[in-house]
Amino acid sequence: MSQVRRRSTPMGTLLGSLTLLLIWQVASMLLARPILPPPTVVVPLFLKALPGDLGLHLLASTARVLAAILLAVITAAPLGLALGQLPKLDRIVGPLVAIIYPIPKIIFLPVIYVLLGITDLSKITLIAFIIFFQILVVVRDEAAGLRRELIISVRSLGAGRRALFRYVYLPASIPAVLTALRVSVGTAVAVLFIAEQSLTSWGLGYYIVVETYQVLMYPEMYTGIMAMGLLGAALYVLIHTIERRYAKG
Amino acid sequence: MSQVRRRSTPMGTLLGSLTLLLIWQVASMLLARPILPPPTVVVPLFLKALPGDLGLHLLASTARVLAAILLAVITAAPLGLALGQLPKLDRIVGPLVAIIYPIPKIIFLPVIYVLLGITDLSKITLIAFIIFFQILVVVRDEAAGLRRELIISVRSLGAGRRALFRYVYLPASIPAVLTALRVSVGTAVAVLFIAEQSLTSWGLGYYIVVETYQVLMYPEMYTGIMAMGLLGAALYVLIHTIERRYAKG
Amino acid sequence: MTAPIIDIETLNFRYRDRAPIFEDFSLTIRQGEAWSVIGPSGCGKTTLLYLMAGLTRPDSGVIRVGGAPIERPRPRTGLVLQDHGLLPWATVEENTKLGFKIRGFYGPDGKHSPEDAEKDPEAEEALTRHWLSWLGIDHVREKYPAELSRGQRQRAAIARTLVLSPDLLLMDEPFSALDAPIREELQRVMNRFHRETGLTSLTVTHDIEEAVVLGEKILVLSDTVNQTPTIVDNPHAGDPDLRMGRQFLEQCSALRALIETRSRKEKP
Amino acid sequence: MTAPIIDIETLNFRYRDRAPIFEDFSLTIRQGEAWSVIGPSGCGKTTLLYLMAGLTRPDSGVIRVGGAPIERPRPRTGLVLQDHGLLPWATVEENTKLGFKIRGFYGPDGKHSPEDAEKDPEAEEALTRHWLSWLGIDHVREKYPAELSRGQRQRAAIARTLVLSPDLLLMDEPFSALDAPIREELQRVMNRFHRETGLTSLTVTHDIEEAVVLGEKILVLSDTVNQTPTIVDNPHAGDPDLRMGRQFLEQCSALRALIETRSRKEKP
Amino acid sequence: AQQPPTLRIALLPIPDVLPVFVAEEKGYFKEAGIRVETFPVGSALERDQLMQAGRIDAMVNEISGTASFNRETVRMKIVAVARAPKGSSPLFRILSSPGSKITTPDQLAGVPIAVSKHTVIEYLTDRLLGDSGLSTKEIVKKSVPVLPERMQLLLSGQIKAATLPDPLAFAAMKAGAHVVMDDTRAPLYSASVLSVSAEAWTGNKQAVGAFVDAWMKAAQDINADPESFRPLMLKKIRVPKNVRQSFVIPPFPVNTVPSRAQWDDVMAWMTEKGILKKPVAYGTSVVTGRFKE
Ligand SMILES: Nc1ncnc2c1ncn2[C@@H]1O[C@H](COP(=O)(O)OP(=O)(O)OP(=O)(O)O)[C@@H](O)[C@H]1O
Ligand SMILES: Nc1ncnc2c1ncn2[C@@H]1O[C@H](COP(=O)(O)OP(=O)(O)OP(=O)(O)O)[C@@H](O)[C@H]1O
Ligand SMILES: [Mg+2]
Ligand SMILES: [Mg+2]
Repeated sequence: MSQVRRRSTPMGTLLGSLTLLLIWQVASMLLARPILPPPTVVVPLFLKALPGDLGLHLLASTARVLAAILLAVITAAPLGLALGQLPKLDRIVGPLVAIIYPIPKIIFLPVIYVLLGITDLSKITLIAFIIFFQILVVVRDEAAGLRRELIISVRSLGAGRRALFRYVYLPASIPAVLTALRVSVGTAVAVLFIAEQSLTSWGLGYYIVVETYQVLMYPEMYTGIMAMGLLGAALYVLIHTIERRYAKG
Repeated sequence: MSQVRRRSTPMGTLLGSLTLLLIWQVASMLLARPILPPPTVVVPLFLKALPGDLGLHLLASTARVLAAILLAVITAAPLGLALGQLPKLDRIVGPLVAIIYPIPKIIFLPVIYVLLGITDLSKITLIAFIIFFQILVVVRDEAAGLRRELIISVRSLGAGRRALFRYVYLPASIPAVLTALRVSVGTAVAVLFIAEQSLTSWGLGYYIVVETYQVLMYPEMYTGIMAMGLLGAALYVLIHTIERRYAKG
Repeated sequence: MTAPIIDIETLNFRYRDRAPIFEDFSLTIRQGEAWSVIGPSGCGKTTLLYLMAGLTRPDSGVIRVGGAPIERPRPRTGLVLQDHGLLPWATVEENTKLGFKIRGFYGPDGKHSPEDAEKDPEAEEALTRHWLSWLGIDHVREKYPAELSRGQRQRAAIARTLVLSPDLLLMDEPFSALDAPIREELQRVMNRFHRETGLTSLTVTHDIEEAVVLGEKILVLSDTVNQTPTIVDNPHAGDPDLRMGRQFLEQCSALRALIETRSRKEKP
Repeated sequence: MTAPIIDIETLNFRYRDRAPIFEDFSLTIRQGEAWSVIGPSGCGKTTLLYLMAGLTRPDSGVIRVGGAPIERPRPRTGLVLQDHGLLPWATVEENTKLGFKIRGFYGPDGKHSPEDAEKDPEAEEALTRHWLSWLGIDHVREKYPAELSRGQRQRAAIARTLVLSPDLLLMDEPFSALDAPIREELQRVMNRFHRETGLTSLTVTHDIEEAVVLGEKILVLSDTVNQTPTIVDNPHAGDPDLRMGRQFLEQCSALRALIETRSRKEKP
Repeated sequence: AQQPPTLRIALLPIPDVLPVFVAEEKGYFKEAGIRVETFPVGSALERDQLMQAGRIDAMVNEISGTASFNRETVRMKIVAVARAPKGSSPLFRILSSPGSKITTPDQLAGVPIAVSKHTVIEYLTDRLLGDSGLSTKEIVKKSVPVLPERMQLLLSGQIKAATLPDPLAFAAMKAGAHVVMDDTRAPLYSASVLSVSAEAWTGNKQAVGAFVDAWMKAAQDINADPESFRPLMLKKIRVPKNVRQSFVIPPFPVNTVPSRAQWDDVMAWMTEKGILKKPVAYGTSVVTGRFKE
């Protein structure tokens, strides 16, 4: 659970990216349709566009995703820990979560609009709302599975519920939160794709769907997708770095 | 990690569902807008519709989700285990996954249509493709974090890579796969919501978006949402049951 | 005679689907006494300790510790577990100071932390240093549990408990992974500590000599159901250096005979 | 003199950021010998065992086991670890049969499983029964590790190894959690087993008496760096019932003196 | 000073909404003493959600959309026709894939046509093909609600026919798709309309009136000199790259509302489809008397 993982190296990342480009190139040659332009067309375009508008779209999306992740973590992690610790509470909340969880939250967009208005907060809330459940489930399962001896021995030092939370559950679940986050980053970015189509003129979702996909500018669309991949990968690396710092022993 | 969790009881599920209905009722009364009809309107409608077309939509969706989950698990779990065991491989595949993972796969739907034709297989592939990554990431992290003594002691009984896989990694990661699945079920159902809008006239996605949401038939839409919640909850319970059978000691 | 600190009354306990371990079992331990508990593997020594520590609930009967029925771990009870239970993400030093942190977290509320506990980082530091070096693990202070040998881990768990200056010390085979010189050293330390602080202690062990060295009273458990406790008075407790004496050896043989007759034959 | 089964040549090893444990360390163990390894806690006993089992790689030097340099665990080597390493999701019986399952999985390939290993469920069943009851854990056959006492877990780990009839047995403090009667019983079993099967064995222990009972040769490690091995010939190995004899006791004191001088002082 | 009355309007990036941007640029709103807040939306769904949430007052939609809103009570009013097919500028075209030999409506019998179901596109497809003599059975439709996806499937030949709106349809044509029919020959069916919420209509009739007048003024400007608005259109409206210069800026109707016949035909279709249980009355949903029908 908490081993130091020296699994990402600059070399590996480079190799991985090259492999990806290779797969892409081959796929695009095999498909031979405008809907999948080759990286030889897209990558130069991407490099050219990044310092311009594309960079701004990327920034806007990054800010939204970060805010949403933050919001989701500070609400879901404590609740997940609590549910993991309190089987009785979980017996009621668990089924509730199980039912709400798979419902496409996008449905609640009008409700969010009514409550929060047409601000960026609505989008951020929507994204946070979606990844909230993913984090909740993973953290809860991890907290429920902690080794019994660990808990017993810390309780014997005088720890009650709160201290256990602070000194055992919380640090023990950091890896779980990070794993959950890694899973959720994908979802968060994917939701951007939907949430940014409206009520904004900045963000990769807007760029990809409205500015490029709808007007059939496929190479440009793929620069947007590349930016999304970049955003996801950067978040992933960020999480990895935090993980390495915390996951010891 | 591998404790028996007696966390879902019929009683708890009932209580949870009732709580949910209560929250819904109160919220709908507070909001007082057609976008959130109260359960007193929706539930009777749901019960009436379920034996009819709604039931068929639910069946179609269920079949797609189950097929997609199966496809994703049998591809992602072995790969995740392998990556967890082989840090060298992971150093290359890891970044690749990190980059592809957050890209909204829904964007590739046209590409998938072109490749696989407009059959149900396209939709199932898309859903499987999306949850593939979630399962991969969780399983890999779990496999990489197994207690060292466990591995060492089984290796000392003669186990090589394959036997370790079979007797340690595989059983040890069943809880992880199930946790991952619980997370993914939500995503899978949410993707249905998008994928079923096209090229089919059956499925909850089609029913909710095309037949009801789009034409503002909110009570009917909420019967569809209830069916989705039901589907998600049923999958959740299924996974839970499997988990209980496997997670021992 | 001093007041009882542990008072067990008609205790009943069994694990689900298993044979009962304690049946109408009563026992009184008085302030300042040094007890050891001995018995064959699987007889319920660890279980008894858990019960006294308030970590396991009896099926019926009452266990009073310091006058009050035990419902949850008592702040002044020190517990050293057989499975160590060190936090894997914290170094030896951080693990040792964990108890201080928890006390600081609650403040002196009398429930999680003794009422007279005061935050004094310097004293805490000094105590930590003192015990780590007494236990011979000062040089691995900065290491994580996974980087320790088993004996080092065991000593870290002891340090973690002793720094809190408990008035009742429950230890589950605390020295089982240690070599003879260190073990005897620690036995000496414990005996002195006991004499000087008036601490009540109860040490579970499977080592007959250790039981005789550490216990003024020795509780012998059997691996059939335990009803009336078998208690051996032991005037030979004290200095491990006496262990070559005739009386000491006789006491050991007597105990050993007791264990062997009280154990159900498990082997063919 | 029989052929060497373990041959360590100029071994060097240290954990990252730690002081070296072995430096140009050489040692030969011959077929059929019974060795014990003793030394203070943290001196490197477990580390040496891991090296010989092929679970840790030396920094330099070669370790040959059965003639070939050890690269990966050798199928006929039995290893009993200090941390047990039982599968938490399998019962005692399933854990005990795990080695058979693994052998069946590969078939007799000589790499993971001895070349002459044959699938024989009845024999496997009989062996399992035999060892479980010899070790006195037949009655917890159906239990999971979390439901066992520590001594029971330790015995389950021993059973798991012995059912595979190893020709070389490496054990890390195998009896440390067991009470005297069971321990002596097991020591007797091991000695008989050794005599009857010509097994080579190496037992790590921190118990001087155990070292003397089990080891025809006793390797004494120190917690400073180990260079030339200190090996004590011990004609007194064998029946634990002899442990009250004068010669036995003298051997123990000699060993003890050796350990104390060879240990770096860690305490103030 | 008192805040001028504000109207909030959600706009899809389609040519139908061009007059709003023209009016904004020419300052017609300010002239009329109103403030107009525009919200760009990516899909009709989202536009409708904003209306449901009460966050906007007006939108450009279809007759059927407004009827859906008014299913139980009147919640929206149609105040004008925003755009209708005229001359050589259709709103929608039925196309067949480049590789197919389909060029006439009768060849579409039994051929699946990609549409977005329960929208004006399906309605239009039903009506246009019905008028050309196809029976209900012969008209087969497949749901593909996402426009670029529909176009992609059409161009790749995965689907043989599709109904698409301009300028996407125009771009598909340029990319090789064949036009089977367009709605210029039956301009009754495919008008888009300007709808306002009932609250805005009752609560702020004057502002709504001023807004509609400004719109019409802008529409006339466009009709007078369409080409001068191309830069503005290219900025605000999504026009595919390959037709950015060749796409003809459409003429806009001025001062009209949908006729009763138009409305009733839509109602008939919607009840037949089960979208409405009973038709919504023309008089309650369309503001008559102000403009010609
Ligand atoms: N969690 C549990 N569930 C079920 N049975 C248990 C559990 N823990 C212990 N037991 C059983 O209860 C009995 C007593 O266990 P306990 O751990 O108290 O023994 P012990 O005297 O400490 O033994 P040892 O000296 O081996 O540590 C054993 O037979 C054991 O198998
Ligand atoms: N994984 C590790 N990383 C770093 N240092 C380690 C690691 N494992 C052990 N050590 C250190 O190496 C030394 C030798 O450890 P080892 O476990 O071999 O001791 P031991 O002789 O078996 O002790 P014990 O009798 O206490 O089990 C110890 O000082 C320990 O702290
Ligand atoms: Mg015990
Ligand atoms: Mg060791």
